[in-house]
Amino acid sequence: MPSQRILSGRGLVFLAVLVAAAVLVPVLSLAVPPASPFHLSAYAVTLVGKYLCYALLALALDLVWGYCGILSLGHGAFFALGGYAMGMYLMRQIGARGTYANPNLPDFMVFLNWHDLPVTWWGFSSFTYAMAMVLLVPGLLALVFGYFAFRSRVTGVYLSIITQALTYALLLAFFRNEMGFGGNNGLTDFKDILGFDIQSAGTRAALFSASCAALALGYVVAAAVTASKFGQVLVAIRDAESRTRFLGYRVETYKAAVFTLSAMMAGVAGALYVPQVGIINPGEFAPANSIEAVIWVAVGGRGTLVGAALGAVLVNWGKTFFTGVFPEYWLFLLGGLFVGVTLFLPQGILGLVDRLTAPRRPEPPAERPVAPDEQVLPAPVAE
Amino acid sequence: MPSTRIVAALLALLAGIGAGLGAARAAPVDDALAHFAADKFPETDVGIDALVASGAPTAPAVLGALSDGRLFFDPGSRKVYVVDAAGTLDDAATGAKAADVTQGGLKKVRLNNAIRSKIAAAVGGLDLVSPDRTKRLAAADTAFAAHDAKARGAVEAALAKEEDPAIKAMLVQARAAIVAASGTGPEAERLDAIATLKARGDGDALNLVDQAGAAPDASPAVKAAAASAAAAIRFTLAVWQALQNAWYGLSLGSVLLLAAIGLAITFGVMGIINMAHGEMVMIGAYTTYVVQQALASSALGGASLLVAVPAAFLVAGAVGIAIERLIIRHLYGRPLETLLATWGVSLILQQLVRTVFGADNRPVAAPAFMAGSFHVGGLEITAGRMWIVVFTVGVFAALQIVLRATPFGLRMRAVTQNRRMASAMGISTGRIDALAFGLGSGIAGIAGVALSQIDNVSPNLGQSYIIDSFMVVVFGGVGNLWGTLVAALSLGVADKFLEPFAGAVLAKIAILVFIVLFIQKRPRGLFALRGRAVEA
Amino acid sequence: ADETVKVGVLHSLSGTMAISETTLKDVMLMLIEEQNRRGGVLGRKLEAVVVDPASNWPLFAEKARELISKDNVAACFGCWTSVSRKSVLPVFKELDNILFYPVQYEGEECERNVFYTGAAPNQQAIPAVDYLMSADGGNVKRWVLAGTDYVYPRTTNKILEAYLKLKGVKPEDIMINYTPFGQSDWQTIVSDIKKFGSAGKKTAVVSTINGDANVPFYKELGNQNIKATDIPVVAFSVGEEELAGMDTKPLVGHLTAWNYFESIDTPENKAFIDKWHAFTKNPKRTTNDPMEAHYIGFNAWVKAVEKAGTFKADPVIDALIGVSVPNLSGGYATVMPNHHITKPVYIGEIGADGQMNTVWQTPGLVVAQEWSPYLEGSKDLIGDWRSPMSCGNYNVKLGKCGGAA
Amino acid sequence: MLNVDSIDLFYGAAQALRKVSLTAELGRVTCVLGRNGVGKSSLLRAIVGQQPIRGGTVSLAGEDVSRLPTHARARRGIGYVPQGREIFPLLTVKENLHTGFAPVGRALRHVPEEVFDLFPVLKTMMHRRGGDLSGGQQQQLAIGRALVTRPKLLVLDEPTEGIQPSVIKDIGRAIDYLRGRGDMAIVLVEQYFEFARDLADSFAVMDRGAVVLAGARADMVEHEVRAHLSV
Amino acid sequence: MTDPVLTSSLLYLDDVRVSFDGYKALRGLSLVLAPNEMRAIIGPNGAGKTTMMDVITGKTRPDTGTVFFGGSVDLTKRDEAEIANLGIGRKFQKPTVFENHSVDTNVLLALKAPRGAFDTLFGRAARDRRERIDGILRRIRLWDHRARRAGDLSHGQKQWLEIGMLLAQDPKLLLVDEPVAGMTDSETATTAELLREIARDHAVVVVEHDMAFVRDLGVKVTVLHEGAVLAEGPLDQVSADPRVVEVYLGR
Ligand SMILES: Nc1ncnc2c1ncn2[C@@H]1O[C@H](COP(=O)(O)OP(=O)(O)OP(=O)(O)O)[C@@H](O)[C@H]1O
Ligand SMILES: Nc1ncnc2c1ncn2[C@@H]1O[C@H](COP(=O)(O)OP(=O)(O)OP(=O)(O)O)[C@@H](O)[C@H]1O
Ligand SMILES: NC(N)=O
Ligand SMILES: [Mg+2]
Ligand SMILES: [Mg+2]
Repeated sequence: MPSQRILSGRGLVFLAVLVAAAVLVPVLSLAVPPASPFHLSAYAVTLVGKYLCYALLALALDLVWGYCGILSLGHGAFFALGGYAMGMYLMRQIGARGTYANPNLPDFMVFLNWHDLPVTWWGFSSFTYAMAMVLLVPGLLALVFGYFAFRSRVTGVYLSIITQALTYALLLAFFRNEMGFGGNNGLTDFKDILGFDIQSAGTRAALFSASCAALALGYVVAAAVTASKFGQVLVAIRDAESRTRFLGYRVETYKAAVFTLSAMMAGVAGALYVPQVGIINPGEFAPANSIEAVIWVAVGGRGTLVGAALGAVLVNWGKTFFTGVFPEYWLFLLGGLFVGVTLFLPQGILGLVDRLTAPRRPEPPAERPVAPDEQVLPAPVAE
Repeated sequence: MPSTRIVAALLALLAGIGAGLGAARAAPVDDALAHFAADKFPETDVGIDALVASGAPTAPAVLGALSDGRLFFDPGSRKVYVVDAAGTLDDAATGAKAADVTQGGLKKVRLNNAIRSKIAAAVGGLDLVSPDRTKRLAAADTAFAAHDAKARGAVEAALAKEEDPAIKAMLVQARAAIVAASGTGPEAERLDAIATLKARGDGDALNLVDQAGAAPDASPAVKAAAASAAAAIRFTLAVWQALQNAWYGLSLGSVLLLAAIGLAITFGVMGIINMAHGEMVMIGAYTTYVVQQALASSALGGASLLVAVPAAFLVAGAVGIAIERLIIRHLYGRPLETLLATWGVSLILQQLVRTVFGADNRPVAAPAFMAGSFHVGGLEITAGRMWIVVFTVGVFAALQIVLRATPFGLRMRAVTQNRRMASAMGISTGRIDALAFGLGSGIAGIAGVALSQIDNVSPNLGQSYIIDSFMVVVFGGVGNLWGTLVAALSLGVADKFLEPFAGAVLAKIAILVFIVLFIQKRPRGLFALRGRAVEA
Repeated sequence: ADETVKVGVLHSLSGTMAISETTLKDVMLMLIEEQNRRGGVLGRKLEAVVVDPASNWPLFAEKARELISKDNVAACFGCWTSVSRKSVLPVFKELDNILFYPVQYEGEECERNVFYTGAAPNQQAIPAVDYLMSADGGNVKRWVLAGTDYVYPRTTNKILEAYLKLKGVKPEDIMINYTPFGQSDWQTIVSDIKKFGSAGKKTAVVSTINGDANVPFYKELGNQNIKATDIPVVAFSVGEEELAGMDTKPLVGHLTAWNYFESIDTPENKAFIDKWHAFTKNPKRTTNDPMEAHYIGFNAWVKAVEKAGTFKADPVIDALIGVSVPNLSGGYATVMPNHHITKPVYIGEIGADGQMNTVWQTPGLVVAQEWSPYLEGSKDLIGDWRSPMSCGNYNVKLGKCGGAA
Repeated sequence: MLNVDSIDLFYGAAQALRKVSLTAELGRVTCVLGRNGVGKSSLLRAIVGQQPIRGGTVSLAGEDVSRLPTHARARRGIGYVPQGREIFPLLTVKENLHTGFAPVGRALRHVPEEVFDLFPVLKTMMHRRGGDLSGGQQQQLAIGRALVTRPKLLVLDEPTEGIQPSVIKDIGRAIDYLRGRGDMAIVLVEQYFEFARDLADSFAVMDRGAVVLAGARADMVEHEVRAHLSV
Repeated sequence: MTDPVLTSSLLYLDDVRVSFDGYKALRGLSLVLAPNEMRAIIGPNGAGKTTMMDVITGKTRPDTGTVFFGGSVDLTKRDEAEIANLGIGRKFQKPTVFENHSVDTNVLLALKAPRGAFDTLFGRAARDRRERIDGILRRIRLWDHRARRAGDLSHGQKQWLEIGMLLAQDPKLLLVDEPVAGMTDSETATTAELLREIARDHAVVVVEHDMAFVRDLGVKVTVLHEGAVLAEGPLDQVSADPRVVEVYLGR
């Protein structure tokens, strides 16, 4: 019923795991000697840190898709924009230590014979400014894009496809060297962040903990939003948008608000991702990346938040594992995993967990009713 | 083809028209041929001149062989041989069979583009008086393109003899081109040339008119005539250019349509977010490859593409049916999960093809009827593209008939609109679903046949069309086949009108932005179904 | 017996780049197998660790890290696109390992941990232009620089543009065009080229069009009847492998510039091709330039390891400079202090059989200019990793090394 | 014709039907009554095969059809007018009617005249999309569509819902006519007591998933039945 | 706005015309409703009753015609949410509820309260809210079903839930489309009583085909036919009208 508890038992477990990881991982990687079996290598720390960023992206996506039925096939764009904002800060940190030793310009501008720093780059030497951009750029784009689209009542696949068009257009734009963001190569070869060597084990551990914290915070925010009456209106919109309007709710405001919030979360995820993987380039805008993010959510369990995060970590871990161990056959395994999850775990992994932990609960109906937003073909609805 | 050309050249030689070629008949052919055996381009170049000058009866044959890469030499003896079409060796000097020599010890006389051009010019001069009409026409065309002052005599000689009006006109143009390009000669002749070129009205003519106008000693009258002719030609060209862009747009649009049309069924009508659609296209393309390989040596080799169409339909359709029965079937009522499952299927199919055929591209040859291009006025239309447009129209029409005029089409639409009720009406939903998905996949496979003609046949083929396909179906309005048609064509045309001044990348970005904005205006696509029936 | 020594193979086996990179993985497996048959290196067997970075750039960095820190490889052979190299670069520097990069690239880089066995622009692009400007090449006066829209074509074209202008080509005689990755509709562009080429001056196309887009590009050239004698196209990214996937009839006479052709008639090459056919059990598998680059890189590495007497990265990096190994065209490739190698340059014509026939070659070996003298930002830089300089970007004007922290 | 024998039906863990039995004979109308949510529609869904049953059997003309899929039952002669009409929204009225051709032989693939006699409004709307029709028009279309399949058993779920009084009378006359033809068994779920009473040959009253009162028309005592229908 | 009829009316429709792809659903419909008036609307299937409600609630824009609410608000210029916030609530002909929400959340979402995103995100639950919801749930006899998914309700139960949502909304004007379809006779009587009670301080427009129910309401009846008013007056008067008998009631 209304005003449920914000954090379920599952949510608390999830937060506890994150807090524990945020504390334990730095200890295991910094204080435990490398020889010890409990030592965590920089490789492992960074890898898991990356998964956590993906998990935050998945969480952001689940917020709009799972609860409000907005299937964004362009969420990677917000992630990438956040990443670029962070990347630009990191580039400016290099200063005169670049290949061409130019104190004013990043290397790629020097070798393309540029002379002045483009306006878009101004201010990025400041960490505060850059962090503000991490939130503002994706947030503003989502707000403008979302406000117009939702006001025009673009829904369902139409919305999905224009979000895809958005990220695709950004992909092509960022490929262009003229854009001034490093073209296809993007931004890379970072040196330090806030004065700390970006490659040192300490910085890595700190970035890891920051990712844990961001994910935890993102989760608490998302859980609070979904537990509020606002969240229930979102679900109402998801299931019967026009009915919600007839009750007097301004659907476009709700959608734009949650879309913007979600985009900002994705931006933060991207910003944390970049220093850990060491590169940001237009490939992050690829539509396939955004589709994959949707898939993480579906694998974990749509509309569960925790499941989305879990799905992101699991699928990516699977990818890492399979590409290393079965480089020639990993696509069979990953593809098979996706097919298997849909066929055998219709509510995602978390659905399975639910079924196993609460065996006496009534079985879910064989055919879940289709929410109107999912209806690809518009369904006939009341007069 | 080469052999007829040689015959023609020979006839010309024997008739003694080769502008002084006959006189030098006694010159030692062997000397000329020796240059070919030096295995150096400058020597080869000299050899060609010497051979033409020698007037040897075997010269055309040798030159033909050289340009076709059939001229060999023995590095030891420095003797030169021609390999004829049947693969036997002839002594280049005498034309006699060289029975005692084998190809194994011989080296090919190497060619480059400069040499190819030279041979073409040498052989082309001979062709101007060939008895073969098409050959003369081609030679006149070449003479126009080359507008080489040295050829003026040959052109005029040919003009005097020529009776065919089309060729005559072409020769007149060639002479005009020579006059215009040379920038010399009496004023009347120049004005005449400008008028001829203005009537021709293409890009080459424009260049030549400009050259005539810019000649150092051009009189004011010539200058004025050239300027007005240039303006007139520019206008004509602009008109043709617009038409040309429209054609490019149409042909791009029909490729988009072909790629999207199967998706218009599996996604548009059935509501399955079919991420494996591109892979069905890919399977069609690989089927084309396999069919072509299998038929390569058989009598059907030339028609392999025609065989590939039904084959691709069946193969992709069968794969589609298998996917439907094994996976999709369990997902009706959960449309979003089809996204997840078909994405998985798409990964599996890509890797499967990569494992079976390898990661690299497979070659698919174009049949003769799809090669080359032809002109309609100032329009250049490439045969391959034209056939794809025709093919697309055919597929579209056939599909419309199936969907609108057969019980299957009606049942399919009923099933996808309300599965439970359709079943209660006695429609076997399982069968219809499988067939419908099979149909959509089969059509995607057919698209693959056409795409194998213009794109890579590689495991990634499908990936490059999937986004565009969804874009087209959605832009047109989901569930509306006509919408898909109009969307594909208009996106194609818009792209091709933007590309010339925005560049390919910006044009593509502009199109995407346009789609985003357009959907704001029409949130259910171009041809949105309206009314209570579709209200959500 | 000693433990094996691991060697990383970092090439995409899936995704868009698999088309090109899969072969390089195979050739590495062949070279390693062969080396093991000869008894390995320093008495130890080599073991290839193959991973799939799946044409995904951040995944390249992750996989590089995995190879180096988890699998403890002694060196890596990998990458194709420049962006993948840029992506792994910080990892190789941080973990101090060696990458052999086998593909022609845009230059403007000289890193201690990377050995560039592919061509720098002056080992491929510049000679190709020189050839076309020569009488043999047809005295080309007008130029179309067509490329895929990414950093390698853009930089290469920038260099070429500067070079052409230096040679007196007027700006209106240069047309530059970029297309997206995977461009498949070339109608407009090819017709523009045709128009550009009909201005009365001999015109050629310099193509830095990337992999996938080439097939439809050449098909369109053929369809619009652009013959090599009219407007020749010289390509830098089209090799035997790409041609194997095309119907080459309409392409005959168009040109490519590389440092190796499968058709080069030397005993070394013949032996290599035979081994390759035997290894892949496919008598039709082609060989190409990046494969030769790996062949050279691998042999150089083996030699340097033997010279250094250890597999440790630092001594091997130092030992690599100056190592000379045979290439497949009958000469030697020497690893220079700038971590690039010496290469002959060949211009070849595409034949109907999908092979290149050499029409021109540089008289001797060309040393790489990692920093282009034609670009303002880099014309004063040199790279030399020998001590005492030990620097990849020494500014001769300022007399100091850039970027050193 | 129809014999429902002691069936149980569940939605998940919730039982919607408990040992329900019902019979219907050719030329006779069987009426099912009951308050909201007692399981009337569930019973019909069990008969047509849209919802699987746990126990008991459904047999048609002596054949056990309990395990047959819906479309196979339709082919054996069940015509269904569901609650909520379930018109195919994007098909035209004509196409909606033609979906009824699936289970019949080629010779019968035309819309029987009586459909237009009963519901003349359909004739004027042949080319409009079914989903655009008004609620009552859709209801008429749903009945017409079921008749196209030439059913031996016609199952109607609240067919008068949302229909104007004159057409309710027409429907009543239509059911009477169909009964009179004697080649069809009719099961009618109805809330509207008078309507049911006027038509029923036999009846069953349901409450909480079970049949609590059943019998022939003569046994249909108004106040007893109404007692079960009131709240 | 000097027209006295307009200013004194709660709802004022004049010459409203609506057509769909050429099909004329409303052909010059005019209707005036006084504050706190209850009006029954009857008319043949397809007469345009539901379309009229669509026009009032902003779902359908009329081609021409005026629609005023409260004397001065032009409804044709407003969207659905604005109109709902003006105080116009609606029960749909085909029950439309939030299927994945529980029954009581459905009522909660309908409950009169600020609708802004900010309000719902940070707003505090009022103390009396729970009671209001419980009261409504009991009244529509879904108290026992309050925790169930609304999608699992039977057809009739959903009808009731919609009525409950309408009550929760507490609008100035209630538009009720076929409230008793699928109800038993006794439920129908209860509903009539409920509506009469509401009508004491609300305006109500009821569309029904159940004549017994309309009679129970005991209010003025408007008969629509082919998109326009055919007759108006007390039920006995209009049901005696031969045209009404001909097109609607039948013989
Ligand atoms: N799909 C479903 N999932 C779960 N429960 C359901 C479902 N459909 C119906 N029920 C429940 O089963 C019971 C019987 O429903 P049914 O639809 O058969 O009632 P009914 O007698 O037809 O009612 P009405 O007169 O309102 O149409 C009700 O309690 C209903 O809530
Ligand atoms: N969106 C639409 N598109 C096309 N036709 C429509 C649309 N909405 C309504 N109609 C048509 O307008 C007419 C009036 O429909 P409406 O639903 O208002 O009737 P009604 O009086 O409510 O009938 P009922 O009593 O059967 O519910 C009908 O013929 C209907 O088909
Ligand atoms: N370096 C290249 N070819 O991308
Ligand atoms: Mg019911
Ligand atoms: Mg109505």
